[in-house]
Amino acid sequence: MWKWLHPYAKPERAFALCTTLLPWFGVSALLILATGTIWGLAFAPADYQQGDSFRIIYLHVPSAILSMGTYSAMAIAAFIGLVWQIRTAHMAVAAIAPVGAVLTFIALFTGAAWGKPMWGTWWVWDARLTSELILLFLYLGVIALYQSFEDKEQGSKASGVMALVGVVNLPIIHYSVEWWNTLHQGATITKFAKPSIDSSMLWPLLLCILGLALLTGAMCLYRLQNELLRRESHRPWVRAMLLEEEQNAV
Amino acid sequence: MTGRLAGVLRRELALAYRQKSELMQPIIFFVLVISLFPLGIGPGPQTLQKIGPGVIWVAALLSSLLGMERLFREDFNDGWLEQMMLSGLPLSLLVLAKVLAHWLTSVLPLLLISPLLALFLNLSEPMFWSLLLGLLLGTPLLSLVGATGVALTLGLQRGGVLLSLLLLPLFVPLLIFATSAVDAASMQLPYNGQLAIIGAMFLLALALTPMATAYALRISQS
Amino acid sequence: MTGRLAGVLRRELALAYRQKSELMQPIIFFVLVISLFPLGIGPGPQTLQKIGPGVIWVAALLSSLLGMERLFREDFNDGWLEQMMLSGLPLSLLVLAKVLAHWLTSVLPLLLISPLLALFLNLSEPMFWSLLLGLLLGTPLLSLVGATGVALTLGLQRGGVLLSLLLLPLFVPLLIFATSAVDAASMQLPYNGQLAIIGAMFLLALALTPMATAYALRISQS
Amino acid sequence: MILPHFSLGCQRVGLSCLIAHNLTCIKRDRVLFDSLSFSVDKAEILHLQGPNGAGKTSLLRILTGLAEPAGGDVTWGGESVVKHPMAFQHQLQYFGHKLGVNLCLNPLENLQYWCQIQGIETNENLYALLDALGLVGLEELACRQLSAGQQRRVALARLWLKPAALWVLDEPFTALDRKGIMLLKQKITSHLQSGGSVVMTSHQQLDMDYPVKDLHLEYRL
Amino acid sequence: MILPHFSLGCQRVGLSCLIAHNLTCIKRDRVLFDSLSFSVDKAEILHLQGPNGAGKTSLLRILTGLAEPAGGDVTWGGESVVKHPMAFQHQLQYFGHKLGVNLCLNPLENLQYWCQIQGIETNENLYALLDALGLVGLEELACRQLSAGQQRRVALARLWLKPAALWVLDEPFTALDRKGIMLLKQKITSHLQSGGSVVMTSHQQLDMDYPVKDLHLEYRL
Ligand code: HEM
Ligand SMILES: Nc1ncnc2c1ncn2[C@@H]1O[C@H](COP(=O)(O)OP(=O)(O)OP(=O)(O)O)[C@@H](O)[C@H]1O
Ligand SMILES: Nc1ncnc2c1ncn2[C@@H]1O[C@H](COP(=O)(O)OP(=O)(O)OP(=O)(O)O)[C@@H](O)[C@H]1O
Ligand SMILES: [Mg+2]
Ligand SMILES: [Mg+2]
Repeated sequence: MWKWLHPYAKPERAFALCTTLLPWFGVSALLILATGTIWGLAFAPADYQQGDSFRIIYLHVPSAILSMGTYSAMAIAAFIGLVWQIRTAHMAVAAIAPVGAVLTFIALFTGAAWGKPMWGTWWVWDARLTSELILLFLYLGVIALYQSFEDKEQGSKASGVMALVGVVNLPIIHYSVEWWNTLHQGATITKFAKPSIDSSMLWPLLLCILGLALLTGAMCLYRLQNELLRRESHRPWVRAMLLEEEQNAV
Repeated sequence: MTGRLAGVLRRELALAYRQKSELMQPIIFFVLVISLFPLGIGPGPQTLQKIGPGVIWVAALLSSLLGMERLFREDFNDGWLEQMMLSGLPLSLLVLAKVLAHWLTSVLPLLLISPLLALFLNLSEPMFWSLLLGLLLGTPLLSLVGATGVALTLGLQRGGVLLSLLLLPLFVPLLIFATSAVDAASMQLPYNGQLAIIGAMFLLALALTPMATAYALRISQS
Repeated sequence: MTGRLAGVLRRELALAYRQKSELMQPIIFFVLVISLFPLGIGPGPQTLQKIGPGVIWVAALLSSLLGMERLFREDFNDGWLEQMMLSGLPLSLLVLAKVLAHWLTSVLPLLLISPLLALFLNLSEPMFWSLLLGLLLGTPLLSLVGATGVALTLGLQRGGVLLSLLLLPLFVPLLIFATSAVDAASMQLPYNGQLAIIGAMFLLALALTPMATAYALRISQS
Repeated sequence: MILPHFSLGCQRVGLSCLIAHNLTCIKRDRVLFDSLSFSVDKAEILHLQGPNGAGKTSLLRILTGLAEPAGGDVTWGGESVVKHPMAFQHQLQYFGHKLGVNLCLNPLENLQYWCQIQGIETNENLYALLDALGLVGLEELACRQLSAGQQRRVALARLWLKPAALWVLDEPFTALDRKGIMLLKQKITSHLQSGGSVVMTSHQQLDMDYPVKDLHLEYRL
Repeated sequence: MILPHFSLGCQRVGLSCLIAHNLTCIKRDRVLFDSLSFSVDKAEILHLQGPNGAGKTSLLRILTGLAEPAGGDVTWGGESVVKHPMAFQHQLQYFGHKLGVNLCLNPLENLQYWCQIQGIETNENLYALLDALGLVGLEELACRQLSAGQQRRVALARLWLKPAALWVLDEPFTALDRKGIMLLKQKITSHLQSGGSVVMTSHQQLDMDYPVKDLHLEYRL
């Protein structure tokens, strides 16, 4: 497998890979997301307790789950970058972090908006909520560290280390509902045994999760491309490519 | 090799002794923060007891931030760090020695005055013991993780706020478990579980952060 | 002359904010410090309101201390201090400009976002106002006195310990009056008295500390 | 110590004449020098020499008023530099062991802020100056990222910016390459020719086409 | 850049031979040097020259393994200095722009702790060494209170303490008086004569009675 992956560590190959993958990710993300949201918002039955306000679940849960998933992806990229000294992986860290921060922010925001009708308050300092907030700060820390360095090479290595160290927070977020008695819902769909959610609500939710995952992937790929171009701007392959584009335009 | 590492330790201790004034700062902050709350909340022993452990922990977290910057900054500026990196010793071991020195000189004093503070905050005896044990296991973790953060921001000079942005989120899990241990103790429940988790985090940090710190230090040199 | 002093100020501001992203940092910092307390103490909104002013004070104290070291240390090490002392401007005015810059960069951002924090911590409106006024008068005092301390530690090896010990009794009354003002406000009582005392301390410091700091800086040079 | 046989007073105690009178410097029970008297007149250069630790830097700092002598005093235009520092400092340019260059700021900012607190107008000429000093293209790089010699060039640029009558330079040639040294020597010569005075130290021989007064300090135990 | 025409390999890739192979250094899109190859054999001295900012310090840091080159590699005795740092570092003595002397500690302590982490036995000879370096009576003064040259002497004392085969010296003569420079030159010569190698930079001419290899770096924009 490593033999097969290794060529993609080269920036120009990585760029080419991004270019091929991007449309697939983008199109399928849009399709699946559209299906999921329309199904969820328009056709799924209203909750017997919560009425229609539960429909925010189709935004909240995917973004919350993906905020963590994205962090894991970022940490994995950081790990690869540190251990195998792959520059592209370092760049991936810098590319992924802002996407993850936005997802986390959406999760927080939708959660707060949902909390108002459900718990009667926007915010409580309970473990799940706080740890999700901390996740946002971890993302912000990674971004701030990266931006503080003038030397981006140095900056992306440093932020990679930071991303790895922050991984401890992930299990805390996930298990917070079990370790402390909180207001927040316990595991509903991420239980392996039998999801405690009706399948008519579950399917659109799963679609939304998948769709948002693909969309996240697409955004990360897009940002990675930009990062590659910016960081490699003095390398011949970028120059050649830009030249080619110019000629095409003419 | 241990002899050589002991050299690092001795040097740090000698330096700390020279720069007493700078060491005082975290301690004063610690005392100030802790005395602030009884003043702010009023002397109700019930509330004080409730918030006491949390306050001590938060104060310990924050005051450890104060001295943290100094961990590598001076060595970086005067070139001692370069000499350490070329000493033929594994850098992560050197980092460990420095962290140990930092803990001994700027955290241990906090622990030493904590009985006094516990008294101040009306902590019951089991609460105090659980607090102290938590601090004993948890503060080295702070120093270890803090060292990584400092090393990461070393190339920047504008440590201060950025450093606390990086570190505070990392300290949160520790805070959660440590205070929940004291909570358990206050209800006469066993708190081995929480301590075990803190211990596990400490061991994990002990195994991993010296390497991360060493790596970050290398980055700062290029 | 004001133009030249403004130069000092501008330089400090430029140094503090090399990048736009740094403007966000105090906010994040404050939110982090504040979220530590509910985590450590437990989320009861009642307690939160009670400890709220204390929390905000702790955050302000911490952030003013975090930058304090750098107030003169960096300038001393890189020789900028010498250049300032030979600039043909009165040193105590230069000191004032530096302290002002320090206050503007590390304390003011916290004050600006404090309405948000008051919301977070469930403070009532009168409490918020008394807190804000207390901070407005009290934090410059911290910066002024802190500057003297830092200047003393530049030259004297031992001066610092002494000063830290002096600072403690100075800060404690400040905190007592400030929190008691908030207390009074929470009970709808007038709190001019406490504010007046803080204000008097501030004026005294304003009159005396710049000279003391300038003197300490001169000592550090010889 | 070889006491130089200058006439103690200048021709006339003019507006720009530095006189050191019976200076003594004691550091920790060690007398570095005592009853040292000399004067530096308009268009004169004094080259302070002596082994490491002889007290050259200490003497220069006393001359600028940064440090106080254990005995004796320093006057500029007849007035004590300690008691009337403002007028003196307007005429003074001090370049010490420490550069006074902030490593986080770029060369341009460093010079701009320095000019601002000195009350000097700066316009577009800063770019031209930095270019002349061989810092083309580095104007907006943080000084931390400059080489040792480049950092010193940034600090030396101040000599071009402030029209001061007295220059006090402590080993100004350190870390400069040959071209840099030449440039600086030319600047010093032209400063002298236009009536300025210079007091400087350097461990190297000061081959200048200008008469140089020497003052040797000995290392006393 | 004037590429020196050394034979790329040493006579035999001996235990003490430093080889730089195709080194490239890029700082912020600026190529300081590329495909630079040279070798320094036993008893050889390489004098790196070039204007301020040419990349001398950057090159030296790459040679010691402190910084990583953008391309190429450095080997010592046939092994990469980055991949096998321990053996190399035991043979290395680096003296850079930063002294590695703590200003709060005194000379004696500074050297003692340095020796301890290098694993060198120190006995009473430290006093004698400091005396030889002209620091008599200053052994127990905080380094902050030493003069510029004296501080550098403290750092240079390390050359006398560690028996290393390769010396990498970045402008070691800075701030030294003439006696100090002579002392250091003698030490370098005797190090070379006993089979050591030296890579050094200096803006001054290196008048030594020992054959010196020169390497010129140019300043590239
Ligand atoms: C600001 C407030 C909130 C935050 C920060 C938040 C955060 C999160 C996070 C991080 C997850 C993912 C957990 C995981 O995958 O392990 C999650 C899942 C979930 N949240 Fe929230 N949440 C908030 C408010 C709410 C509210 C008000 C409700 C509804 C009562 C809610 C219902 C859910 C549900 C049903 C899940 C899926 C649980 C699972 O299957 O694991 N959340 N939330
Ligand atoms: N605070 C102090 N306490 C004790 N001794 C001091 C102090 N400051 C300086 N000295 C001593 O004074 C002497 C003179 O120092 P100074 O820096 O003036 O020397 P210098 O002639 O400039 O030497 P160099 O050529 O190395 O720059 C030194 O021997 C130093 O040890
Ligand atoms: N982090 C960095 N970012 C951008 N440029 C850098 C960085 N570090 C160094 N440089 C540039 O690299 C060049 C080489 O620096 P270096 O310190 O190696 O020069 P040097 O030959 O040692 O000069 P000197 O004789 O002044 O000591 C300088 O022009 C400097 O501006
Ligand atoms: Mg000197
Ligand atoms: Mg150099």
